[in-house]
Amino acid sequence: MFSWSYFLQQTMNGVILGCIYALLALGMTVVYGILRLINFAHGALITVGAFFVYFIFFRAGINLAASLLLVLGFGGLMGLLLDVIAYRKLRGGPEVALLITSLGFYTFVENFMKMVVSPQPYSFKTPAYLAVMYKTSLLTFRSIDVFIIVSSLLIMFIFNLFVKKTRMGIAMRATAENLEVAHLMGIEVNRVIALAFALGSAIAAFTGFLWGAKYGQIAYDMGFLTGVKAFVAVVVGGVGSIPGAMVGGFVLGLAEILSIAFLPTRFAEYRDGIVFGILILVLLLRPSGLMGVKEEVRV
Amino acid sequence: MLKVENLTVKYGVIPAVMNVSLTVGRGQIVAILGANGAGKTTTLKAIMGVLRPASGQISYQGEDITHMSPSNRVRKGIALVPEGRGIFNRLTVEENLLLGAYSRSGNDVIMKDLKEVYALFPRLEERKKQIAGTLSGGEQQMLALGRGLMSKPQLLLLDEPSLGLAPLVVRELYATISRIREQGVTILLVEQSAAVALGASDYAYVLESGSLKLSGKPEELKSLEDVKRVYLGG
Amino acid sequence: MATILKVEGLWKNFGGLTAVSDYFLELPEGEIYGLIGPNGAGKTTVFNLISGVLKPSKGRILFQGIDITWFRPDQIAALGLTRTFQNLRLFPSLTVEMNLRIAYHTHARSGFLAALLSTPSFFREEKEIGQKVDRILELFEMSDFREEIASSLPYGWQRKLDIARALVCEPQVLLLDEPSAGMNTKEAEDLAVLIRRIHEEFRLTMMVVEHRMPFVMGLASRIQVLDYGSVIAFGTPEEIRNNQKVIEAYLGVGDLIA
Amino acid sequence: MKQGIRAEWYFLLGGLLLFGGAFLATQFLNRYLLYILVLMGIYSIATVSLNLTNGYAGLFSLGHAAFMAIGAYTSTLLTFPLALREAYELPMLPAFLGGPNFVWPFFPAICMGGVLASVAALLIGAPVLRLRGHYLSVASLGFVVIVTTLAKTMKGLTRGPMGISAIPSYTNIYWTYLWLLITVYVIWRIVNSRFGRAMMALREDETAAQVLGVYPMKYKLMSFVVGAFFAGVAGGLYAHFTKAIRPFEFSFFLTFQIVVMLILGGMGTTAGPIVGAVSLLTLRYALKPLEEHLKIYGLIEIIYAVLLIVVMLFKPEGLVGQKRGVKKITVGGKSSA
Amino acid sequence: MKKWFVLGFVVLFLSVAFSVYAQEPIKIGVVMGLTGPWASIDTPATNGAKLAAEEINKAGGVLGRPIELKIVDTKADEGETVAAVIRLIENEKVSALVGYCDTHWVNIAAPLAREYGVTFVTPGATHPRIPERTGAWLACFGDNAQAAAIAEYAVKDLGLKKGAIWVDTAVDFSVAVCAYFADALKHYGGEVVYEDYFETNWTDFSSMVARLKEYQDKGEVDFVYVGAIPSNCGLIAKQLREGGVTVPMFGEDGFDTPLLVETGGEAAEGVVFATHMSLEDQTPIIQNFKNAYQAMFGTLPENAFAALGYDAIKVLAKAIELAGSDDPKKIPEGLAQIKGFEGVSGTISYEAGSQVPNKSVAVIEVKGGKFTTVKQIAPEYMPDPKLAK
Repeated sequence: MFSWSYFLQQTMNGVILGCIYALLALGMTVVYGILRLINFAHGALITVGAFFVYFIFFRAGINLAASLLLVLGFGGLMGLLLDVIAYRKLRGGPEVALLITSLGFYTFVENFMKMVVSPQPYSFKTPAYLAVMYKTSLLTFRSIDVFIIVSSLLIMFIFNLFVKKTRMGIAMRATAENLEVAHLMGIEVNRVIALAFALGSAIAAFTGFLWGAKYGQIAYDMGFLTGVKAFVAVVVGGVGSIPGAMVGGFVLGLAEILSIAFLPTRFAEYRDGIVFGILILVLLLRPSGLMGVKEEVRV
Repeated sequence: MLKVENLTVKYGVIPAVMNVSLTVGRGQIVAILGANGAGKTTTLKAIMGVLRPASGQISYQGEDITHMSPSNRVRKGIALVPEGRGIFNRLTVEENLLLGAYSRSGNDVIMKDLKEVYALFPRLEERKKQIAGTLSGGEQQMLALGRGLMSKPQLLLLDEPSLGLAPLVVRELYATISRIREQGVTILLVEQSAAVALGASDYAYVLESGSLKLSGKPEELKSLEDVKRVYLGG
Repeated sequence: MATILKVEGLWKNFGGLTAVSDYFLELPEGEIYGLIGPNGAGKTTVFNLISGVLKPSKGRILFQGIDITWFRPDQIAALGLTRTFQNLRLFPSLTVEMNLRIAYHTHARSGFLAALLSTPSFFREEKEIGQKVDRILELFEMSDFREEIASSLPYGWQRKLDIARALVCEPQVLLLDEPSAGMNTKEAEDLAVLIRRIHEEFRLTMMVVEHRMPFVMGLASRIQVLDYGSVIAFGTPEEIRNNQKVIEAYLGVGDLIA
Repeated sequence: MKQGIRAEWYFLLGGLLLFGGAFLATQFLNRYLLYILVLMGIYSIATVSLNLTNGYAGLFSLGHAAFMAIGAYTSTLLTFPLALREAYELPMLPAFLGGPNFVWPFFPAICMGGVLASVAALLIGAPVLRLRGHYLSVASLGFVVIVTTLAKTMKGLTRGPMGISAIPSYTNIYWTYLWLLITVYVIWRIVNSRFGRAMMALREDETAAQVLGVYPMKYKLMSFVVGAFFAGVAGGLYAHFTKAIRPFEFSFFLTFQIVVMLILGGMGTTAGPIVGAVSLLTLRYALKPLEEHLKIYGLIEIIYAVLLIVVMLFKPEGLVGQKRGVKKITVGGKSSA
Repeated sequence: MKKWFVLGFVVLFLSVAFSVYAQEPIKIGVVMGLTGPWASIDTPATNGAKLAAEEINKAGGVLGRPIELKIVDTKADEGETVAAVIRLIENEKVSALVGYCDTHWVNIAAPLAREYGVTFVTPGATHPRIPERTGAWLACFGDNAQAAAIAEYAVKDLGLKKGAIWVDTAVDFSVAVCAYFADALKHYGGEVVYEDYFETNWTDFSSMVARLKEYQDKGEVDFVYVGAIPSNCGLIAKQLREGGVTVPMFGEDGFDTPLLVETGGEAAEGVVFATHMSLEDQTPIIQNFKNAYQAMFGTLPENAFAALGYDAIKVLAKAIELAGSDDPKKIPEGLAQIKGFEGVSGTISYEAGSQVPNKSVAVIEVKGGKFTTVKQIAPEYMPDPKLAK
């Protein structure tokens, strides 16, 4: 009933959406692993990143490669600021305060963007060499699609390498597992946490660019639902687990696209319902997530 | 090397350690003995700077370190092998070891030290890619020791190294501890198992309910009668 | 005397680690038993298993002849067995009185509607609970602390509150996990007196985990010694004090190194 | 602690005063101010009921919007005028609910909305309440999305995403504050009985509560179900107030708004939730003219967010909350005094 | 004596001068979603309204009194909408309300206004059942008209018969216009191949695009009709073309937004949609409007909704004049008398009993990034308003 090309095309669509979720989940899972914080402000970084590229690349005319480097740096700086301004002071307070603060940050950024940029969506032109169309008998795609997949995999690869091989990366994982002992080892825990925020935020800001370039329109409120879904990906994959975040991202992306593709059209309305249905199912059947380590309950 | 004077540490309002003074000379193995809850671990944590003393002074190599941060103490050459080992279960053996050297720089030196640790604990080298959580209790203790050594400490603090280990493993462990001392590392260890610790140490302090009860050379304490009284009442 | 609590062949494994192996117990009604052993010997795990907080890998626990091995902690509490905790588990942000009132839970009978409508029977029951709480507060000389927030109490009082709370529960068997931890010698001695008094007044059966030897030896009629998860000695305090195995477990084997 | 009969009389007196106040309000205030008062009442009901689950029982649920949706749709379907049912393609009531020529009066319809919300809470609670901490929060948030999705897709009952308008406007200041009074009373009674004590015990220390005989699931469910009932009531009142409902209204944002009100006011306190709801709504409507005057749309939310962050930074226990012993993440030598 | 004369003159002068301004202004409430998904049509409509009010006041006001607009942003929020309507009527004592370019919000606001007996005029909400359900007056055509116009154009002018329909299920307006379109298409002998559904908050349409492409490659579909609101139409156009869909794309007045070309870019080329009027028309009334708008807001009118907002105020002013009073009860009488009113968005007449004006539909095609009128259609077939929910 469905042709091969249809199946392939839809799978590719799912993978691309999955890449975006996975990139966001990466930053969220590291922060959650250390601080137990569902960082809603992470979603805001997508918006901020997208508009940042919009202004420096499209308006100020800085070249793309430089723009992308700048957006990474800018995102990282934002993450760092968030941590230093508020989160650091709240560490040690009630967890709820941290959560609500991150929600407050999200609300602030969204409305600030609304005020400064405009409540209207902005169109985001894909740079010409990323908009080249390729049509084959099996697949129709653009260079941006390839760019998203390649850059996402590259970022994930580098991130993994960082976390596995570098001193800081190992320290980050150690801090996530046992903050007190990490401190004993002479690890400056605050610095590690700040770095986790900075890295995650840099990736989120970059994802904002990918989002804009792929879909062509950015808006002040684009980050919220995406951010929440990214956290769902984190939970589905298993909190604190980096491979889990990626797997969770791809599972969600594919589930969203393929459910629309292969269910009768009227099921399109179930799109978000399916995402959260998967979440609840995973939580009930495998509370530690697909790739997660079982959390010990101490008595 | 290390001098603790009138140390008092409180958890909230509860004093866990009261007016404890002790000294550790360079190159010595010094033991702190005592039953459960005597305040041994608290004393070590205060020396490491993880707990802040309510009063008292800690000096190390003649320098007052009472208010120094743990990471700076690590840099100064103090390392703590925590009770229950504090292994990062999800990291590999080698990653755990490298974290011990976190506050040091110079890749070559660190790699050299890594080789030395492997020489000391050949079993760890065999398992360097293994996830630390899957090691046996004895191996984990080795790893914790090795990790402590990776910071190139001059003073190594060991918290109940023999806890939960079979007697044979304990013997092996203490042999290693002696070898570490031979390499010029000063050791302050906390043990409940008095005989074991006395057999290996140059000097011992006995704590009871947060205060110092006895101290002396192992020979002097060896009769164990006083120690026994502290432990089992009498 | 009838055995009120009986444990047979109890095992508990955590992953590859055996925390408790072949533990047994026959606790006669009205007695106080002590449970001692070096750090990490598995004493708290035994309490966790008996009180239902953990489930055993193998074995059987009988309370008043009922097999409670697979009961939930609240079911076990309802049958009349409760415990205190080594690391103090008060309800920290509630008042002393609230801490105690909560503990009456298993005996309260009034229904949801009665509570909503504040019926006379509900009112009467609340009053009863109040009286019960008063009595316990008096016994523990804590009446002045009634309105204090639990976590703001001095530590020694928090310890006492923990025991008081367990008593409001009106258990037949009470497990005390290191009741004197963190107290100074004087406080501990007072506590021992108090526990003895409770023991007589409420005709309680008790089991005490302790590291403070004089405390437990003065209190318990029989003592079990645990090492590496199994019972290595059992007897009167005097027997235990001179048992070579116990001395070795605590002090180590003399010739191991030297 | 006030206990028993005397406190009840105070309650009655307070109620009478409240109704006297409501009467005066209808006499002397214009409809816009009345509107704001009613809205404060509805949000207070929602916040007070969330307080039972999140504040007293310590379950950080984010599912409140879902229960409000269930209450809103249920009561709307029961009270929707017969004459308009066909125009809006909504079904007549089946025989067991009164038959095709019957429309429910307001009060029972609202109750029914609450009851169905409770039933939903019972069904979803059994599995979800097993989860701990943030997992519970995220799963209950998922429940909100699923209820919204169902409201979108069960078009025969809900008209789908288009929502239902022309709902009769039964909600007025009297109904609202009567329900607020009932809510506060019931939750106050629960909190001061063994049921509430058990919930608080679970919040403070689940294991300790358990060895004292409290069966966690029962009391967690109870707090969830009672909370859901009044959330359903709040939803029903809301529907008969704005007179139009859509699935999207009952989404993340509503849940977060109520949670923010609760936390800002102070969880686990009697006055906190009402203070939170009233102060945030006051802020919103007081700033509205300023926002319009300056033509900076979004200004309210920005002030709102800044306020939230400032309160969390300097008084994380909320405006009327008291500091509690909470588990802390300690960084660097802080655990010792 | 002279002193008194001068003083008397001054008093006289002042009283004359103030007679215009000292008069109580006629207050008109404007409720709009200036933030949120409808902002890109509601904002121009609000601006249009402001311009109309300014022009009226410069020309001496209505009945010798100035018009004062009370504008409230209701943020696409139901509670805010109700609050705003109550506040405007109760506190501000407005004589009439103007608001929204989307049906859902009118459905909430207008019945409330009706309770107070205050007239509600919507510039751009096009559901033809609005008067029946809410008592509001439309300044624009009904959805059945614009849907029929496109169906007629597709089948008769272009010979395209097999259509796919994309419905935004989250918006009443889209559901309605798509239902009318399906009916009209069948009437003209076309065929609805399949319907696909999405929601306003989607950004990723790739799976729907792939499905349409599959149909297209099998030759089963000639065109697609998309019922998108402004924030989505450019996005959909772009993703359709980039996903390899080449069949013609049709839309409704939600496409009449700069976002279509801005976001759609080249993909928007050739998109055909129905709207109220074309700003490209060279008629003096449109050109004057454009100039005045630019002078006031520094930018050309963004879309037809600017003209509709402008017309709504002008029609209302005219009605107040005809009624001879700003008494809210009298305004409907004035509105009912409006015949052949020359608005920027076309000629407005309320036929006997109808509150939906009979206006022609502009069919617009995007050519070279510009909106170009291809045809003005007065549809010969009108789908029954009752067809839509």
